[in-house]
Amino acid sequence: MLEYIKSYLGSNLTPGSAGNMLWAFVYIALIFLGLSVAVIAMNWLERKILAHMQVRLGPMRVGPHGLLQPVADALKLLLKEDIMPAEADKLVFWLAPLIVVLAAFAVFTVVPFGPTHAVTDMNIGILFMLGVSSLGVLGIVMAGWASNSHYPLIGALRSSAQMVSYEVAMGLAVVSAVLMTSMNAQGTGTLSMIGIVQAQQQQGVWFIFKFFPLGFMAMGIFAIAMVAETNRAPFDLPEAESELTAGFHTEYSGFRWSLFFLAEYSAMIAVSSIAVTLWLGGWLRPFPNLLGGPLWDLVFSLAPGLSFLALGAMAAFNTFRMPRHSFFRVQTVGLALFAVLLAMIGVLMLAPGVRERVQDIFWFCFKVAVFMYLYIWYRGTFPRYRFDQLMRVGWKVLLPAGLGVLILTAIVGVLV
Amino acid sequence: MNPVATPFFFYLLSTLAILGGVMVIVRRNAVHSAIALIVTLLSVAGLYLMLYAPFVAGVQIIVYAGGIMVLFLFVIMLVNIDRSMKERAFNKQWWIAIAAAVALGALFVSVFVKSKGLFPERGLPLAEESNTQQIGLYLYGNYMFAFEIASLLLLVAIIGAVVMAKKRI
Amino acid sequence: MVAKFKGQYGTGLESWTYLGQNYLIVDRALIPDILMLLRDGEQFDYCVDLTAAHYPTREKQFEVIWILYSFERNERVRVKTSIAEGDSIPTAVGIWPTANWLEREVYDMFGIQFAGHPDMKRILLPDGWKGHPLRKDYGILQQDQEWVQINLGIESGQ
Amino acid sequence: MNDPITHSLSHLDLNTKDETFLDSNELIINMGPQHPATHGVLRVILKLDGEKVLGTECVIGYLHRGVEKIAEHRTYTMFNPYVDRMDYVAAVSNGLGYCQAVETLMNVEAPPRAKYIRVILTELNRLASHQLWLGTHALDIGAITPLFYTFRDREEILKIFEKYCGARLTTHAFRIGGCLYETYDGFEREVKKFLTFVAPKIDEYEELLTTNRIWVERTRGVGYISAEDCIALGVTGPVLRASGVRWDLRKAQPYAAYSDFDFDIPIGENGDTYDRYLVRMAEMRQSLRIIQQAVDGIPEGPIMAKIPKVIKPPVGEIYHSIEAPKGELGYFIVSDGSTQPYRLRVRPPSFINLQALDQMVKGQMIADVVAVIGTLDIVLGEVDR
Repeated sequence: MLEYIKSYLGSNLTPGSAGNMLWAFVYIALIFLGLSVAVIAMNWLERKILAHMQVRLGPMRVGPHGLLQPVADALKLLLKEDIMPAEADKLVFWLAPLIVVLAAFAVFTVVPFGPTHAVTDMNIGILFMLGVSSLGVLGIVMAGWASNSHYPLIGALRSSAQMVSYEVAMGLAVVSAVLMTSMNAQGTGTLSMIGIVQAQQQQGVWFIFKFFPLGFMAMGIFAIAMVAETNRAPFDLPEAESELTAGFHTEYSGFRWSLFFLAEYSAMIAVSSIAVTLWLGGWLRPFPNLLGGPLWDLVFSLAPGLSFLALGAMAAFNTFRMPRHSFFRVQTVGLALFAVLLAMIGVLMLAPGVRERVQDIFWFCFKVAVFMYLYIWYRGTFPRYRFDQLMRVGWKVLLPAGLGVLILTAIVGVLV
Repeated sequence: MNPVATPFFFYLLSTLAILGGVMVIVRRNAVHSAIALIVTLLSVAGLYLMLYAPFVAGVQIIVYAGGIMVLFLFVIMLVNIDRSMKERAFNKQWWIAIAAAVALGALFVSVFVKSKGLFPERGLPLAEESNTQQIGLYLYGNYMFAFEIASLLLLVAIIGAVVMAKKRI
Repeated sequence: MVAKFKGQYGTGLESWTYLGQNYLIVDRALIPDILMLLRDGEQFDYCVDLTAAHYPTREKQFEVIWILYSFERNERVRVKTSIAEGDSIPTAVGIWPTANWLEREVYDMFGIQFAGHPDMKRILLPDGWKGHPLRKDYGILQQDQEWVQINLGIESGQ
Repeated sequence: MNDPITHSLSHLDLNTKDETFLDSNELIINMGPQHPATHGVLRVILKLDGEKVLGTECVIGYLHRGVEKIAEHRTYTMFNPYVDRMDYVAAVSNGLGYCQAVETLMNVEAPPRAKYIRVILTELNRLASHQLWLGTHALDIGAITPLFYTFRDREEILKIFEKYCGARLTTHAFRIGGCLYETYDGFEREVKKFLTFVAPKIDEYEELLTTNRIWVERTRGVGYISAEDCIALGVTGPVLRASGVRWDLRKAQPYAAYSDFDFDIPIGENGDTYDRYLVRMAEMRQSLRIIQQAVDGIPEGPIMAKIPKVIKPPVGEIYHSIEAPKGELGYFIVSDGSTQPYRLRVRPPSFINLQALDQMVKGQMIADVVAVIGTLDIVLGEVDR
C-alpha cells in the first residue's frame, strides 16, 4: 500500500495518466475543496469589491469585515425551507440543479494547475472542457421548464439560445489557439490542456502575444463569449432580475438554489481557466524571456509567499483599525487570527522546496483571479444587453470575427 | 496503457443506452423523452471512449448532447405539453413499428453471425496519441469531397429552415 | 370665441370667468360638438383633465368637467355640463385619447357611463366592487364588505 | 374573482393566432404587482410572442387610498399633509401645487421670500426625484452602480429637507399662504455647498451612462412616442419635452418666483428613451441654475401672507397646476364656502403618462417594457392616489 502511494510521488505525470487511482481521488478531493473555498471566497470578494465600487461597505457584520458572511449565507441556504412548486415536474425539477453542478464540476478534472497538478491529462482535454461545460445549459433549460411558470420558461429560452450561440464563437476562438500549438517541428498540435501550456513554454510565447494581434483578438472573442456562456453581466439575460425576477431559478430556493449559485461561480472559474490555459500560459510565470535566469526564477518563486504575507499584513493593518470597543473584541481577535493564518501560509510558501512546487498553482490561480475580478468589474459597470442585441453581437460580430481570426491564424501559421 | 475498457463498463454503458432509448419512446412527456435521449447519447459517447476514439466522444458530447439536445428542448418547451400528454403515445401503427424493429434486429443478428470472421477477436491496437490527427488527415485528405458535400447539405438545410420559419426575408 | 359659439348654438351655452379662469357651461346635448369644435377650431388640443362632481341636492346631480389647454394660445378653458343620475354622456376618447383612463376613473368614482367608450370598466377599484366612492352619499368609512370578505378572506378591511 | 391572469383582458384578443409557419404559442405574462421593475405595485399584463410584446394592459389601483374622498372630509389645512403621500418622491412639489391652488382660490399671494424658499426646495426636490428616477431606471436596464451614486447624492438633499422641516420624504414643507418655517441658520451656505458638490456628481452619472454603448443601444429608439401622440395622450413633463415640444409650465404660466429666474427648457428630438434620459439630465443642471439664482437673490421679509386662522375660501372653483418632476400636476378644487373642499380633484401626471405605456411598448421586446416603465418615471402612489 505504502509503495503504491509512494510510487506516484516524484512522477512527472498527472495521477490519471500515471494510472494511480488513489492519488487521482486525492486530487479530486483537493480540487473539490479548493473550488468550494474559491466559490465562497468569490462570493465574499464580489460583494465587497462591488460594494466598494458603489460607495458602500458591503457585508460588515458577520465576522470582521464580513469575512464569515458567506458561511452564514451557506448555513441559511442549507436550513431554508426547500420549496417545490405544486405544478412543477418533480423529477426534472430535482434533476436540473444536479446536472448544472455536475457539469460545472466535472470540467475541473482536466484543468492543469501545474505540469502535474491535474486530475488527469486527457488528449482531448479542451474538447472535453467545452463539451461538458456546454452540458450545463441542459440543466438550466430543464430548470426553466420544470418550474412550470412563465418567467423561468422565458429565462430558459433565453439561456438556451444565448449559450448555443456563443458556444460557436467560443469554439472558433479556441480552435485558433489550438492551431497555434502546432507551430512546432513536427507540425502537430494538441488538444491536451497540459500540452497546450507546454507548447507555449516551448515556443517561448504566451498565445495572447503570438501573431500579434491575432492571439489577442482570439482571446478577446473568447473573453466576451465566456461572459455570455456563464450568464453574467452584461449578458445576464437569463436571470435578468429587472425583467424576469430571477430567470430560470425563480422558483428555486434553499439548497437547490445554492447549487445553481455554486455552479454559476464554478463555471466562471472553469471558463476563466480555459482562457488562462489557452492564452495566458497557464501555470507559467510571467516574463520568462525578459527576466530569465536563476536569479529571476528565485525572485518569482517568492511571489506566492510574499503575496500571502501582504494579505496577512493587510489583515493585520485592518486589525489595528478596528474600533476599540468591547463590542468588537471578538471580531478584532478573529481578524488578528486570520492575519496570523495568512502570514503563516505565506511563510510556509517561502520555504525552499515548497515554493518551487506551489508557484505553478499560484500563478494559475492568480491569472484566474484576474478574470474573476474582470467579471465583477463588468457587473459594476455595464447595463444589460437586450435579447436581440445579444444575438446580434453573438452572430454578427463575434462569429465573423472568430472566423476571420481563425483563417488569418491558419494563413500566418502556414507562411511563417 | 492499462485497459480501461473492461467488460463491466461496456455492459453498463450499453444498458444505459438501451434503457434510455426505450424511455425515449415510452415516456409520454416529451421533455422526459429528451432527457432520456441525452442519457443515451452520453452513454454512446462513453462507448466511443472505450473504442479509443476520444475525439468522436468529445464531439458527440458537444454537438449532440450540448447543442442539438438543447435545441430539441428549446422547441419542446414551446409545445403545449399538456395536450400531447393527453394523446395516446402509441398510435395505430404500432404493429408496423414492431415488425420493422424485428426485421432490423434480425438483419443485425444475421450480419453478425454470417460475417463473424470479419471482426477481430481483440481490439485493434490503436495509437491513442495520434487519434485526433488521424481523423483530421482523413477528413481533410481522403474524404475531403464527401466532407465538403456534407457541409454544403447542412448549409442548404439552414437556408431552408430560415426560409420556412421567417415570414419575410 | 364664445360669441362665435353663441351665434352658432344659441342658448345651450354660457361662458363665465372666475379668478381669471374661463369656463363654459354647456348643455349636455351640445357636448360632442363643442368639444370637437374646441379641439379643431380653437386649438384646444390637449385635454388636461376630465373629472366630475356630485351635487345630490340638484336636479341634475352630476357635473362633468373637461379641462382643456391650448399650446398655441397658452390658455386653459373648462367645459362643464350637468347630467342626471343614470344618464350617459358621449365619450371623448375619439377626440382626445387621454380621456380613456380619465373617463374610466370618472365611471369608477361616480358611476357616470360614457357612451361609446371602448373599455368602460373600473380602473382604480377592483372589478366587482359595489358603489361609487366619490358620490356624496358614499360614506368615508364605507367599504364593500362583501367583496373584501370574498376576495381577501378577511372579515373587514378596517 | 375571475381567472387571475386573463381577467380584464378585454382588448387583448387572446384567440388570434400568429400566421407563421411554425405556429408559436402566445404567452400571457403577468408582470407585477410584485415585480422588481414595476416601481411599486403596478401590474402589467403582457401578451408576448416569444420576446416580442403584442399588447399590454395595466392593472392599477393597488395603492388606492381615496385621497380625493379624504379631501372632502378634511379642512384645507388638514388635507395638506395628504398630498405629500401621492408622489412621495416629490412631496415638496405636491405641497407647492396644493398650497398655490388654495391660495389662488382664496385670492391671496405668498410673500416673495416664501416664494423663493418654495422655489429652492421644489427644485431641490426635482433634483432628488430625477436622481431617484435615474438610479432605478439604470437599475432596470441592468446598470446597478448609478443607483448607489444617485442615492448618495440624494441623501444630501434629504438632509437639507430634514434640517428645514424635520422630515425627509413626506416633507409637508409649505403651508397655505407661504411657509411655516423660516430657513435655518446656514441654509443658504449649505445649499450653495450642495450645488458645488452635486454638479460634478451629475457629470459622474453621465460618465457612466451617456456614452456607454450598451446604454445607448438599450435606450436609443426604444419606447418612441411622437409629439402629436404625446399631446393626444396628455403626456406631459420630460416625456413631452423629449419629443420636441418646448413646453414647461414654469415658463408657460410662471408661478411662484419662476419668472425671476433665467433658465432653459431642455428638449429632445427623437422622443425615445435616450432623449428622455438626456432631457432629465439637462433638467437636473437647469434646476441647479435656478437654485443658484434663487439662493443668491433670496429677499428678506415675511414668509407668511395674511390669511385667516380658519381657511374658508369663497364659493367657487379653481384649477391650478404646476410643473412637477413628472409632468403637469394640477389641482381642481370646488369650494362651497365651508372649511372643507367640496370636491378636490388631483390631475396626476404619472397616471396620465402611464396611459402611453401600451403605445410605447407595442412591437418591442420584454426588456423594453422595463425600460419604458422606468423612463415614464411613474410613482404608483400618484397613479393610484
